[in-house]
Amino acid sequence: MEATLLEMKNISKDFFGNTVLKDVNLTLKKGEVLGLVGENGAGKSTLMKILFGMKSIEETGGYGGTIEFDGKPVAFHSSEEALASGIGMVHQEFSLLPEFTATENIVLNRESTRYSVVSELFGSRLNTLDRQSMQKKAIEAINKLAVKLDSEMLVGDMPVGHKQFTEISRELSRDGMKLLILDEPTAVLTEHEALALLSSIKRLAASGISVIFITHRLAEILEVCDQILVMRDGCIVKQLDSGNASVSGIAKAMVGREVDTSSKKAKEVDVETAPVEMEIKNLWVDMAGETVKDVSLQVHKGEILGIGGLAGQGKLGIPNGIMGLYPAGGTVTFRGKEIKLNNPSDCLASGLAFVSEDRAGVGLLLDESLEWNISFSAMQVNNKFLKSYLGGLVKWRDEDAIREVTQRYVDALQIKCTSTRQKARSLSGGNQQKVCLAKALALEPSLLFVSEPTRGIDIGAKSLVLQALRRYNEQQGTTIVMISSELEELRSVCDRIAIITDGKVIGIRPAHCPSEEFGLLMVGHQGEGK
Amino acid sequence: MNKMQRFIKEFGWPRLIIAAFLLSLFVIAPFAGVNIGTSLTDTIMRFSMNGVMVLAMVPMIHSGCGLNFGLPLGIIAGLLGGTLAMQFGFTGKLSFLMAIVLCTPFALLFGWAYGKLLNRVKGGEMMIATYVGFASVSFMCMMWLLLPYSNPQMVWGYGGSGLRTTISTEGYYYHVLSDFLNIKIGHLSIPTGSLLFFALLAFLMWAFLHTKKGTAMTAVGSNPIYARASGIKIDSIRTLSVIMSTWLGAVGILVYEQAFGFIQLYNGPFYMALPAVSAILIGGASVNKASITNVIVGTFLFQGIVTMTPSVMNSIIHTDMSEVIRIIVSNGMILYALTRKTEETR
Amino acid sequence: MIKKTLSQDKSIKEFVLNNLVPIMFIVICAICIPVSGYSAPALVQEMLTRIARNSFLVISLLVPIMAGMGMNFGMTLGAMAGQIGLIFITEWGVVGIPALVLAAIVSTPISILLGWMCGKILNNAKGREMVTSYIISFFMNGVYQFIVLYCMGSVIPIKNSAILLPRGYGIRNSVNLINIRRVLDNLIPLRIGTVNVPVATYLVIALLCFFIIWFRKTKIGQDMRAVSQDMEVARRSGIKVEHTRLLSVIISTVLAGYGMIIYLSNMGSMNTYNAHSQIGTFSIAALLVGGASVAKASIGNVFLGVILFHMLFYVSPQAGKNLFGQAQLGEYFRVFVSYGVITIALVLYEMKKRRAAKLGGLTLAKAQEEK
Amino acid sequence: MKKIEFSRSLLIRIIAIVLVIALGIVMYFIGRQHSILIDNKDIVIDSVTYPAYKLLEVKIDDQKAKELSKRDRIEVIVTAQKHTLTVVDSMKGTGMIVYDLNIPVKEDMMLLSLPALLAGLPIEKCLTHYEVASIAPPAEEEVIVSETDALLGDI
Repeated sequence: MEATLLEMKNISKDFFGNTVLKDVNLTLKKGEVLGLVGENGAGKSTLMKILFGMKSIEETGGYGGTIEFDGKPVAFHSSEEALASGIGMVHQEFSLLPEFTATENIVLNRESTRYSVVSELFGSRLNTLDRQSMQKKAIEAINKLAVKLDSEMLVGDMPVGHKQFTEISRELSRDGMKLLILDEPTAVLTEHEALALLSSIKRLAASGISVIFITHRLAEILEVCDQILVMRDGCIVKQLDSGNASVSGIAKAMVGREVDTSSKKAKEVDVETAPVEMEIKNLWVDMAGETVKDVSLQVHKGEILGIGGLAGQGKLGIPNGIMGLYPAGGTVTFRGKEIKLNNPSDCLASGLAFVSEDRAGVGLLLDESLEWNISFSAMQVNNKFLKSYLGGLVKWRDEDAIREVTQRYVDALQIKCTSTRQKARSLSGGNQQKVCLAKALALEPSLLFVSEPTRGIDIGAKSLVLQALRRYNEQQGTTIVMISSELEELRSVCDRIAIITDGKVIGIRPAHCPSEEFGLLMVGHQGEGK
Repeated sequence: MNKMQRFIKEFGWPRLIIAAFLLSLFVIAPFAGVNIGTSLTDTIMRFSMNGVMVLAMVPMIHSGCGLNFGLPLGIIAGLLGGTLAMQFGFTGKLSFLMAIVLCTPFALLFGWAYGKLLNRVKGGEMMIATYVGFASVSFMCMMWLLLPYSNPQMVWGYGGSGLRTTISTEGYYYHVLSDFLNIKIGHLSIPTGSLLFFALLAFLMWAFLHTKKGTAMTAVGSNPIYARASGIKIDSIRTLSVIMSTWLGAVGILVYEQAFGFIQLYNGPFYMALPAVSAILIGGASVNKASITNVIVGTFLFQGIVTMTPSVMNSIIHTDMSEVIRIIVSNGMILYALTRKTEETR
Repeated sequence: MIKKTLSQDKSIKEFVLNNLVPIMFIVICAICIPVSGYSAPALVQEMLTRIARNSFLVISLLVPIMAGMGMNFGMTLGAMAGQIGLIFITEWGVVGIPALVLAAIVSTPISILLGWMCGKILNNAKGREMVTSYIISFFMNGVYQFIVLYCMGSVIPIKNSAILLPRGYGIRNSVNLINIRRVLDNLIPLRIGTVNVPVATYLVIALLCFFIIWFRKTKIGQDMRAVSQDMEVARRSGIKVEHTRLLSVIISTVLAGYGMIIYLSNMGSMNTYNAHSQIGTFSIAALLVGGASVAKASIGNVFLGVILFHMLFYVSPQAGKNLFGQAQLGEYFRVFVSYGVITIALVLYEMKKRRAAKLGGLTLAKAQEEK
Repeated sequence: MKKIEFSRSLLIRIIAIVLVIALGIVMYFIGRQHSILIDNKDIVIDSVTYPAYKLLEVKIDDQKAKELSKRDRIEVIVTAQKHTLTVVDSMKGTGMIVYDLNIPVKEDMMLLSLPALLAGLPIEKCLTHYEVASIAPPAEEEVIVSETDALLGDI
């Protein structure tokens, strides 16, 4: 039996009262590959951040439990400490310099240097680089990974896969690397590259390096891992050996919990037969981290359509692309009329509205009053809240009308504020979200996109926002397209749910379908439907 | 106490120091034998001269184009209008009106092109604006030599071609605003006409900011992505703001000239943007927020310092350090605004 | 075959676009030189002198560009420090090469202090380093005036009546640097035909070039390149980003100080209150004319730039005189060209940045079309 | 171990700074310029009169030799402090007399009296501090600090 390398015991973590990890236990032997799966927000990355000693953990009050690494109890206060004791982590976003070669990136800030006399006077940074030895170091690391990688190629000219290999090689080039954490390393790779990576992981494990492997591609997990941990809501819900695991079993464990959908009234009209309100064909959107590749979708009149999927798969790109916030292409028809893409004013004028997931960046004028925030779009698009003088030549802001409409939404959505003149910046997240919603509703749209409406807000505000959405859908007949990472939230509000994987629609199911079916879709298994 | 601290934080230390400095100058002045009345007259006169140029900063700040270091471009349009009005032989009050009329097409054209350019270089506006200003002034230096002006009051006496470096506006629009309804009380003399003209433009600006377009402009400056998401065509709003700023710069220089009495060509406009920029910043504006109040307060404080320091300093320590103080105060203020952490987010 | 010419066309177009500024300059020079009517030896002599005079200053700009901070408009600060050094050696009555060395030694701590200040401020203004350093140079100009015009002679002991204003404090508008005039240029005399070659100055410049080449190869040079590409990645890998940026500004300021000393010793007199303020603009313009961009500059750019820019600088007044009968016109023209070049270079740089951002959408659209 | 290294680099830095300052001081000494006024006039020192010579030829270091008639005064500019002075009495043809001159570093201008020197007085008595009588104060100069003027003119 191999020796235990890492043992995490009773790890718990809360962000100011919001528990994200409770009582997590984990053991990893030398040369073992551990697969870590779970929905977004299940606590995987927090767990890894704790292990890797990221600053954000300490800044938010540390964690509970103990970690034992390589036989010694450890508590890392910085990632440097973690690196020093032999833990390397490859993050999802590349941390590479495009104008450096692979070698330069691999040995970044650990360059071999040649002694130069001036360094006695001005410090060791004036030693010259020893390119040969740098290259030797880099090639050694690349060889450990056993992939084809040109050590002298500029990273900027590399295909994505090679960038990923460079990143991993960098971790491997550190002395005494014992544990490698890979956070979704295959997400950006082609199938061929992913295969190469998997075999490298196996080789690494064989050479005695342990690997923690986070991914959404369950088949990969089965292929390469010795042990699989499934996380949900901050707990480990299932621990499996790769021998007795199946994709569907893992998927079920991932989404697991059943919600009470009894409170949801059945719709009087059957949305599936209702006329098509919006038709999306071959949409692509260039939104960093949420690229939409090819989406075709129909939205029926009066329904609430949910769009779900794991983070980074492209679900957020859809509304952002249609509403013209990111470069997009394809065709979108709304009520039989084609909508000009990359042109927000045309979308708004046609009766679309959008509540963005990025409240501070897109949704709000943080330094202006609530009145401005709520009335602005409607004023600009629908010419509301304006007084006309000189035969329409001068369109004067009607402060009274603005105050009145703001007050109305403040009451309707229960926005907690001292006055309608309060600056949006000083509101809490939940109230800011309501302001965003009020802004969209003030446009009186026929179709409303709502993106991540409950992200980062407390439970009370959450249910208020969701209720409001349903109310407007039922009372005013507003068609709503809601994008959310939380499947259960979608299931509780929506009529149908489309799941986006890899920038494409992988399947659409009625909301009452069992959750594991959605879970399977999310991890890319199309199943029997469609 | 807490309230006090917050007030200071919002107001900013540099501004507080400048205001306190000016206040102390006014307090010391009588003891130093400086006549408050004359100083105040001077300050008000300079305020009325420079107010419009400071006002020209407002639209571009509102639309998020930053501080208009390219004001010299507007000034050039104004100079063209001013010289053309004289060339065409308009005299007296009419010449001022015609100067404004004649400078307008230039201001619109320059502003439009300048706005288009700034739209292509978002994020780097201020540096490029500076150099657009410089390049245009140096280009006009050549033009002043070459353009076929012939009014003998304007061209060099010998040779008969090329404009003089300074041209007197005597007989044309000299003091047309300053002397209009001028009020004299003892040492105090108030150039009512200039003040009224500034007030009119300031009111129009205030009114514009209350219209639909003006609201859109403020939103573009406050959060361009929000504005875009609300269907605003950001680029055209920005261009509009640049045109407005350029036109105000053109009118501003005409107001300045009629009070000053001379047109300064060639190198004259090179650094005219800096006093205007620092004045509005002293008045409480930041790189993306400005109001009419900021303009009035800032111009008054800035011009107050410029007029008071030489006289007071001279009579106390017999050394005229006013130029040094002006440079340090005005550029220090700009530096402070550029390095404020809160504005780094964009 | 057709395909080949197409790609050739494209590469030519790209070449022209990437080297727009130098090409423009070559064209302007080609027009102006014959018009000016200068003889070839005169031109060569003038160019040799001007390269010797200005290259050091221009090279001092390279280090902050390496660290991704753009054009260091704050090099004026170094020039001020150099001038203060020269004021002191004149006051002390030191002459010749020792005087140059002494001025450099005096300027160094002042440059370091000013550079440190400038760097600290620029670290607070990331993303708008250029406009900030530009304003810093104005601000420090005020401080410089305060020190030189009011403190020297009153607080700082200066007694030499040749440089002091008659009122007893403050330095005169113009300081005669006869004591160091051309001492470096004439240290190793070489005369080819009618042309004098300032060999020693060129040796010093060559030394600086070697320093820059060597510096690029050091660890800190590598760190600067890393910081220039992505501050966050550099920070994550443990590089002290702020400190590295600070050092780049300090090095640039110190070098600018030395450059100013060489420059003024060649000129032979110093315009106390104005000499430094023009130097930043003209050095930056020269570098840009050589084909450098805000993000990338090499030693080759420096020399090509100095030659082209100063060629124009030298011939344009005469060309203006011969063409329009007004030398003044040529003077204005070269000022216009300096500013125009900086404007164009800045605009091209910003537009390039934006074009790079648009690339992602194009590839996606292409992927759809191919399907 | 680490601490020792630290103090080592600190030591090296201090030495470097000291060396640079020392270099500065050396530069000051060897670059310091002095004017020597060489006199061939009657001079009274300690109430003894030393009469001027008819014609003298003087030479400092390797500079060009100069002739001084009676009541002549020439100015010689030298750098650094140690110099050799060669005097030839052209009328008597006594041959060369060589003196070592040592000028205090602080002195801008010194007066050397040849009659006294040739009479054998110690050099300290012959070489004296000299101050230029302040000429009429020059016209007050206006300092013009103009940011724009700098733009024109040559670089």
